[in-house]
Amino acid sequence: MSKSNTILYLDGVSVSFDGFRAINNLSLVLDKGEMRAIIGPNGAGKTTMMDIVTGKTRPDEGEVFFDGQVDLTRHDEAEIAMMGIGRKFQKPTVFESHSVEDNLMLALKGPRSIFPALFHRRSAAEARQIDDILGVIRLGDKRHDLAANLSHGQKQWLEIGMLLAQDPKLLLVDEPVAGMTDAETEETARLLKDIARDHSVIVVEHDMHFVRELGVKVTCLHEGSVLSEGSLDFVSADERVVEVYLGR
Amino acid sequence: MITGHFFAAGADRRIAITIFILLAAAIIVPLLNLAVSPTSAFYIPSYIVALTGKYLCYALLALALDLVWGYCGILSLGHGAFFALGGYAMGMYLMRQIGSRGVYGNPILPDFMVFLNYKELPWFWTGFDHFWFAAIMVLAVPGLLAFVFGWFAFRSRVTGVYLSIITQAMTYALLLAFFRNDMGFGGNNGLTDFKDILGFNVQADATRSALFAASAVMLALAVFVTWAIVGSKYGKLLMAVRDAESRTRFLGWRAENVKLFAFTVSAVMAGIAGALYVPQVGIINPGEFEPSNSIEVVIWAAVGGRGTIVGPIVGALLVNAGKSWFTGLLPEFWLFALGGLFVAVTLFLPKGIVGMWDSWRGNAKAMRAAAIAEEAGADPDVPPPPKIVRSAATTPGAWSASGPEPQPAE
Amino acid sequence: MILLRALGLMLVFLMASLLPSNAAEADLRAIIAKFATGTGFSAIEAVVRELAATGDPLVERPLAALAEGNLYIRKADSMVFVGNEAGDSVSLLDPLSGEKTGDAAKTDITKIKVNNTLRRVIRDALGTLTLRAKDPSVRIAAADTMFKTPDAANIEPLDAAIAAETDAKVKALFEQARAASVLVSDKPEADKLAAVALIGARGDRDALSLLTAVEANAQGAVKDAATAAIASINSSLALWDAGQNIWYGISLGSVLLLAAIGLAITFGVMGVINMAHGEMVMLGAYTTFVVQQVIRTSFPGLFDWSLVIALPLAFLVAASVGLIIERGVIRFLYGRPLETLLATWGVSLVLQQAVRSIFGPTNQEVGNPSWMSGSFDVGQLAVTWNRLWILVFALTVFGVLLYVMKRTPWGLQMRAVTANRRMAASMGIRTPWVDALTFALGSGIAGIAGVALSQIDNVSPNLGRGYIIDSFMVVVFGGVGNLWGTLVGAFSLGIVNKVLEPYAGAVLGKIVVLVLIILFIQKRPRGLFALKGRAVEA
Amino acid sequence: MRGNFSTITKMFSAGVVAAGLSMSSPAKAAEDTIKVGILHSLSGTMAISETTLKDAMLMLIEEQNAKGGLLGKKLEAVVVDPASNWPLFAEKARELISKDKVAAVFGCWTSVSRKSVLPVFSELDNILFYPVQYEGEESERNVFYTGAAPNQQAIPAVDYLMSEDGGSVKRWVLEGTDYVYPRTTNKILEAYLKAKGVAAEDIMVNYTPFGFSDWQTEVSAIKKFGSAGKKTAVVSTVNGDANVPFYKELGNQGIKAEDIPVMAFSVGEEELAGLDTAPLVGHLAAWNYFESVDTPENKKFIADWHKFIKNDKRTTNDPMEAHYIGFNMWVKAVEKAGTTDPDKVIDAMVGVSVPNLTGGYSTMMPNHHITKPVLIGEIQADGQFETVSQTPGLVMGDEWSDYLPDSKDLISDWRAPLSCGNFNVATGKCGGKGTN
Repeated sequence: MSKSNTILYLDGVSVSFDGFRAINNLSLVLDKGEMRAIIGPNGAGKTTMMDIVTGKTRPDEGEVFFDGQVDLTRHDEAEIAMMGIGRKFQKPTVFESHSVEDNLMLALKGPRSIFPALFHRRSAAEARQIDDILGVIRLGDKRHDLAANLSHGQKQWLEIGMLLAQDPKLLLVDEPVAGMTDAETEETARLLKDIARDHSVIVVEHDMHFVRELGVKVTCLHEGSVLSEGSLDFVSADERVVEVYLGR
Repeated sequence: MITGHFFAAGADRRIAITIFILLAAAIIVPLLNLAVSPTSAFYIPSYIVALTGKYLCYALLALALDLVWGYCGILSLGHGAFFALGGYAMGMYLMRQIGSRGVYGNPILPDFMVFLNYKELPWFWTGFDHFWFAAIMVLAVPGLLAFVFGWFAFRSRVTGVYLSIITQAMTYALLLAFFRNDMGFGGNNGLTDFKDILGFNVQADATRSALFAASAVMLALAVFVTWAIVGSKYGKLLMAVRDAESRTRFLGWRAENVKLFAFTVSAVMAGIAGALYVPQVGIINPGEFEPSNSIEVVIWAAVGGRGTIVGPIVGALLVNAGKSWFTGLLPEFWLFALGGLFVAVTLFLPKGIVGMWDSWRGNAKAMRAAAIAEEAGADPDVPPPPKIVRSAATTPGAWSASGPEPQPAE
Repeated sequence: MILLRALGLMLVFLMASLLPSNAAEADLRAIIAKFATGTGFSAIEAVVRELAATGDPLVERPLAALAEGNLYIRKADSMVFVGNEAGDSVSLLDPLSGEKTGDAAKTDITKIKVNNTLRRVIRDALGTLTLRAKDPSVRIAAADTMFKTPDAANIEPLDAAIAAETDAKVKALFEQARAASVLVSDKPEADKLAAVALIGARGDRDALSLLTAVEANAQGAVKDAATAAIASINSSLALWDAGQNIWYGISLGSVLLLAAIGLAITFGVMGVINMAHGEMVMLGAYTTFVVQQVIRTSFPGLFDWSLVIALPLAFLVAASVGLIIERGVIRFLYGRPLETLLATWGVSLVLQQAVRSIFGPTNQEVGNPSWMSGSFDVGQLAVTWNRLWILVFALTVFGVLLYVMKRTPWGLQMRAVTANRRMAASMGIRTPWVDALTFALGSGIAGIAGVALSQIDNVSPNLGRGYIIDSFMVVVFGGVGNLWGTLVGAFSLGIVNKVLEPYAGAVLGKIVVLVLIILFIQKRPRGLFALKGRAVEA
Repeated sequence: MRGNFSTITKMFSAGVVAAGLSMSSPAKAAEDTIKVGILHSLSGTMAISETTLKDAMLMLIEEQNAKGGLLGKKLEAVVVDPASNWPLFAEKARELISKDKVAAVFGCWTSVSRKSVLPVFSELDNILFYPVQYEGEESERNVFYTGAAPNQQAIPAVDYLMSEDGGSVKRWVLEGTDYVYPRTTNKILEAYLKAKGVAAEDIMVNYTPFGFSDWQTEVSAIKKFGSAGKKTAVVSTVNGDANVPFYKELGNQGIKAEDIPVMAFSVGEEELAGLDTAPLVGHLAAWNYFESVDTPENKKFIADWHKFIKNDKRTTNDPMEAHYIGFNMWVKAVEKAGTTDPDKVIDAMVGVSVPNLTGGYSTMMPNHHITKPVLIGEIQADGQFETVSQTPGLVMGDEWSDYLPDSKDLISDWRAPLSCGNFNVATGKCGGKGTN
């Protein structure tokens, strides 16, 4: 397998915590511009995989490459984020004591050192970008509200909005529709498909309807390694997947 | 959004008023002390000037702590160390100014070195005969210590209570070190018996008034600087780090640098506070490194209201005034009163005095704003809200229970 | 112990009084009477020497009484008596027979003053007299005294004693004492060389002290032999010193463990930054004081049991205060850990001042029961009983606590509540009660730590302040929420501290330890025994 | 009380800098009483020692009032709590003098607290009576030192140990808490011992921090040092709190007074009250007063004390006697001057002589130190000291030690023509060594 055309390349990755193998010889390849859905029961290693990609957890062994050449195991979270990997957490994590607008401002692509931040004035271009994103995530009327006062779904959207502001090459989206209504879920699916047009995306999700709506290649993880990979129909027809999901 | 504007305007107005009061005090109090006859009702006795001058230094220290604690969630239990280091730098200058007026009349060596048989001035005392050098050291020593300490601690991602405890270990280690007479800082007695500052007698009423004014101006400046920092994008980032550190990292910010900057600035502020404090109280000794002193600073900030600029100042002034009052009025029982106050504040005023005032006012304002909005109908500026059904309605204010708290222990 | 000895003595004297009156007794009385006429320590010393020179075992009573400051002169008739203080009056006993002859008010009699020099003279004199005592421990003490104060005149009585001695251990000590005396005598060189060898084999500090003196005064082969023996003792002592330091470290570690273990519950398990922890320790110490006070006044016989009695009481006192604090203050602050710091700091101020108001600001006397006093030797290592008991005690408390946490339903509930409060509540655990009881348990353990610490430290309102910082260091160093971490943390900090101390001094040693903690936390930001894993961090 | 409230108002208003709005007129000092300030810590680490002195002062003032007061007025004690916080000492001293207008202040214990208040007393020209033994090297116009200077405690103590009675000690451990009093005392003692022919290797100096509680290593080092074949003694300047664990460790490690006696300068009856003294019998202390001293004055003092404090178990100690002497001297000087004006009283103080509790008279010398007898006592099983040696006459406090190179030429005389605390007899100038 050649790394050159991939946006993300994991090979033989393993990590264990106090003897528990959370990721076991995991290999996964994501092509540039691809959107991939990852499913798997609780404890399959989905979030840990994201931790490894974003530099939060160091793998015990294995290779992790971004954009074909960057070895992600040598970088920390901030560096990886600056290279262009954005991440949305499972539990929506926004800056609750800031307004929606400020949340986006902090996420906007730009210099990340202290002194520019200290003397920063908002430019017209930045204001426009923020307006755009607010439109996309439909929080225009909440722009001055504290993020803490948003509903759960709105927080999810705000976090996605922050990802967009970051303008990454690869988005890792962890359970974006947890706690959303059906209408919100649909909306989110549309949004993600939009995003996927010019970004690479990995979506981790339990909700099969949502995954079906995305209509992309699916990878099923189990006990830290890939159990099955293919279209959703293919994967859900896989006996082992059924077994894992339904239990013996 | 209206409330947001109101808040902003309210907060800015409050800062302006605070700065104005401080600057006014810097002029009026010395005037009332020096120019008004002691029999006048408006006369402010010198000891009140000295006392309030001291409180202002404490207020500056509390404000410094609040910058890291209230705005960045770093609970430093070692801020007294920076304060004391600034104080020692100033004290060393004042010691050198004594010149040959010490009891032994030695032109170079301070008294304590004479009777401990020092032959020459230790190397780290060189330069302290110049005010400019001492002034640089007042900023540099605490700043450098904070920078080095923070550099390691924040890079290693020491957070929460672990950070609190190692800051405590830091000040405790310094306490023990400065207690050692071999260190050349006067041991337990510290530095005392000062005569002049910049050529003026430290005990003269005019000097004391000038020091008071300097403290007030410096505090006003610190209020302004803190306000500017907190209001900038960096300030927002600071609070973002407080609320969700890992989120900032995944956005590409270096949370350790964010903290490091605030920590260093805060330490420098604390150092300035210490430098102003020393000539006013006339002594600096290792007792200022006591971990319990640093804990008290935390309490001032908490009583006044952390995460606000005015809060720590109010807290420092009130608690210290209360302490002065109780120790004179109820010498045997004041600890009951003080202890009781801390318990009561945490139980009944969890956000401190200023924080409580804000919530109360905020509620009132919000209610009024809601009423106005209802009357005016929909706001024309804003596009109609998307038809999103809230799945899980959050109760208003429910978040504040778990709140943007720095969470120490797991 | 003393009682036994006194009983034994009484028996001896009863028998003695049955025998026909010793003709020498009158002479002895005449000498004793001189105590009343002589002034100054030198005069009294002369009398003591004269008494000792008689070699009569009867003089043991007045001399022992004199050494303990119990020999009195009645002002009225200048008669000398052994006195037993009982309140304001003193019961007077005959110095030789020990029979009670009457009482006297304190003002009617004068105590014969003694000083250290005199005490030493008496001790030496008694040494020779007690070589044949029935009690082997008295003979050992005699041998010890004579070893430390060698005198050529001792050789003869020692020879006799060695010949009569049956106990091998005592005999060996007698021989060493004799050897010590040989070295200061004018015996031939061969004898002295043998003596040096004998003393060198003893190998302890006393031997070293003696040989150093010999080395300074002797010539020729004896001097060389002494030098060699000193070198060999020194090298073996150096090893023992290292061992000694480790032991001191373990002992300090046990104190730290005791101080910190309650905090490991209230802070480590519950997350309450409990600044009042030190005051719980103090309450335990004061409980011990009160218990001892009651025992002293009402049940003096129970004194050796005072600590055992104090333990449950201290636990109860501290636990109930802890319970009150939890119910009254802390339960409103869960989820706001830093605010617990402020509130408990306030509580600690109040408790300190309360104790100060009730008991006064001064130190209170807490005595060591006899089984916690003194020391014993392991090789050249002096192990003090109180330190050993505290170590045993600390480990026991740790073991019991571990058992409670890991093996009892209560411990299970406790861990469940701290792991996930909401889940625990929905499983039917009454979380408020578990919280309250957990806090009470932590406080109670701090209380019993106070019982132990009262044995080695001041019992004053400031007692707690001295331990609070160290306790936090230990818990954090070990890893918050991990009991084993606290154990390992306490012992490693203790040992590092004590190993450094002889080289760096007490202050620098402690500074180095603090700096090491700071550096260590950089390396392991969650302490020694941090749980690794997918940290649920938001 | 009323004065206090108006100050509070003032303090608060000044605190929030609403100056001039709610200022009440300066507190009116009640003219019919003479106020006496008591500046002793009632909380914090030093409360353990200082609270007793506060009570002793209250007793003395009460007794004086029972005798009809002073200059026809009643005395009124003003008690404040500086809380063992040194800058707070200065603040409280200022408050006592400026606000309460006290005529004199009795207070301080630690050297640092005294150093902290010194500038306040000289600035506001008031009087401080300092009752604790201290390191010397100081003589201030506004301070009267009623405790012992090093030559009134340390030197006689060492002399005693060197004497035959004291055991002809040849080897010395100087064990102290690391602060200025032990440091200076040990410097003086080292110089003194060397002058007496003690070799440097026979002196061991060691310092421990305040409140030190784990003495295992230090005690075993003493034991080791003492096993060199020479008679060894420990001279202890270990401070307050650390003493109890120190003595407990000594007792447990079996160091007997007959073998290695410990001579302490900071251990009095008060410290021993927290200890089982049976294992410590024979260890020594040097003071200018012991509770066990058998004089009628002392008997009365103890009886009064027990009555006042309502507790027969409470001990008396040396600093209490110092306050007793100081207070009586002040009363006498005020009567002599006919006013409480500090300036006049300071001048009247020199030469005042009052009975002390050990059966003699103590006199205030021109250097503001007093004459005292020096007593060496041995610890008894009942927690008291038994005097084993006493200086034949009174010893005059020597503020500038003769054994420190930089202070041996200095003298102090606050009487009119000289009026100097650090007169250099070598250069004939006031002001220390001068610029040389």
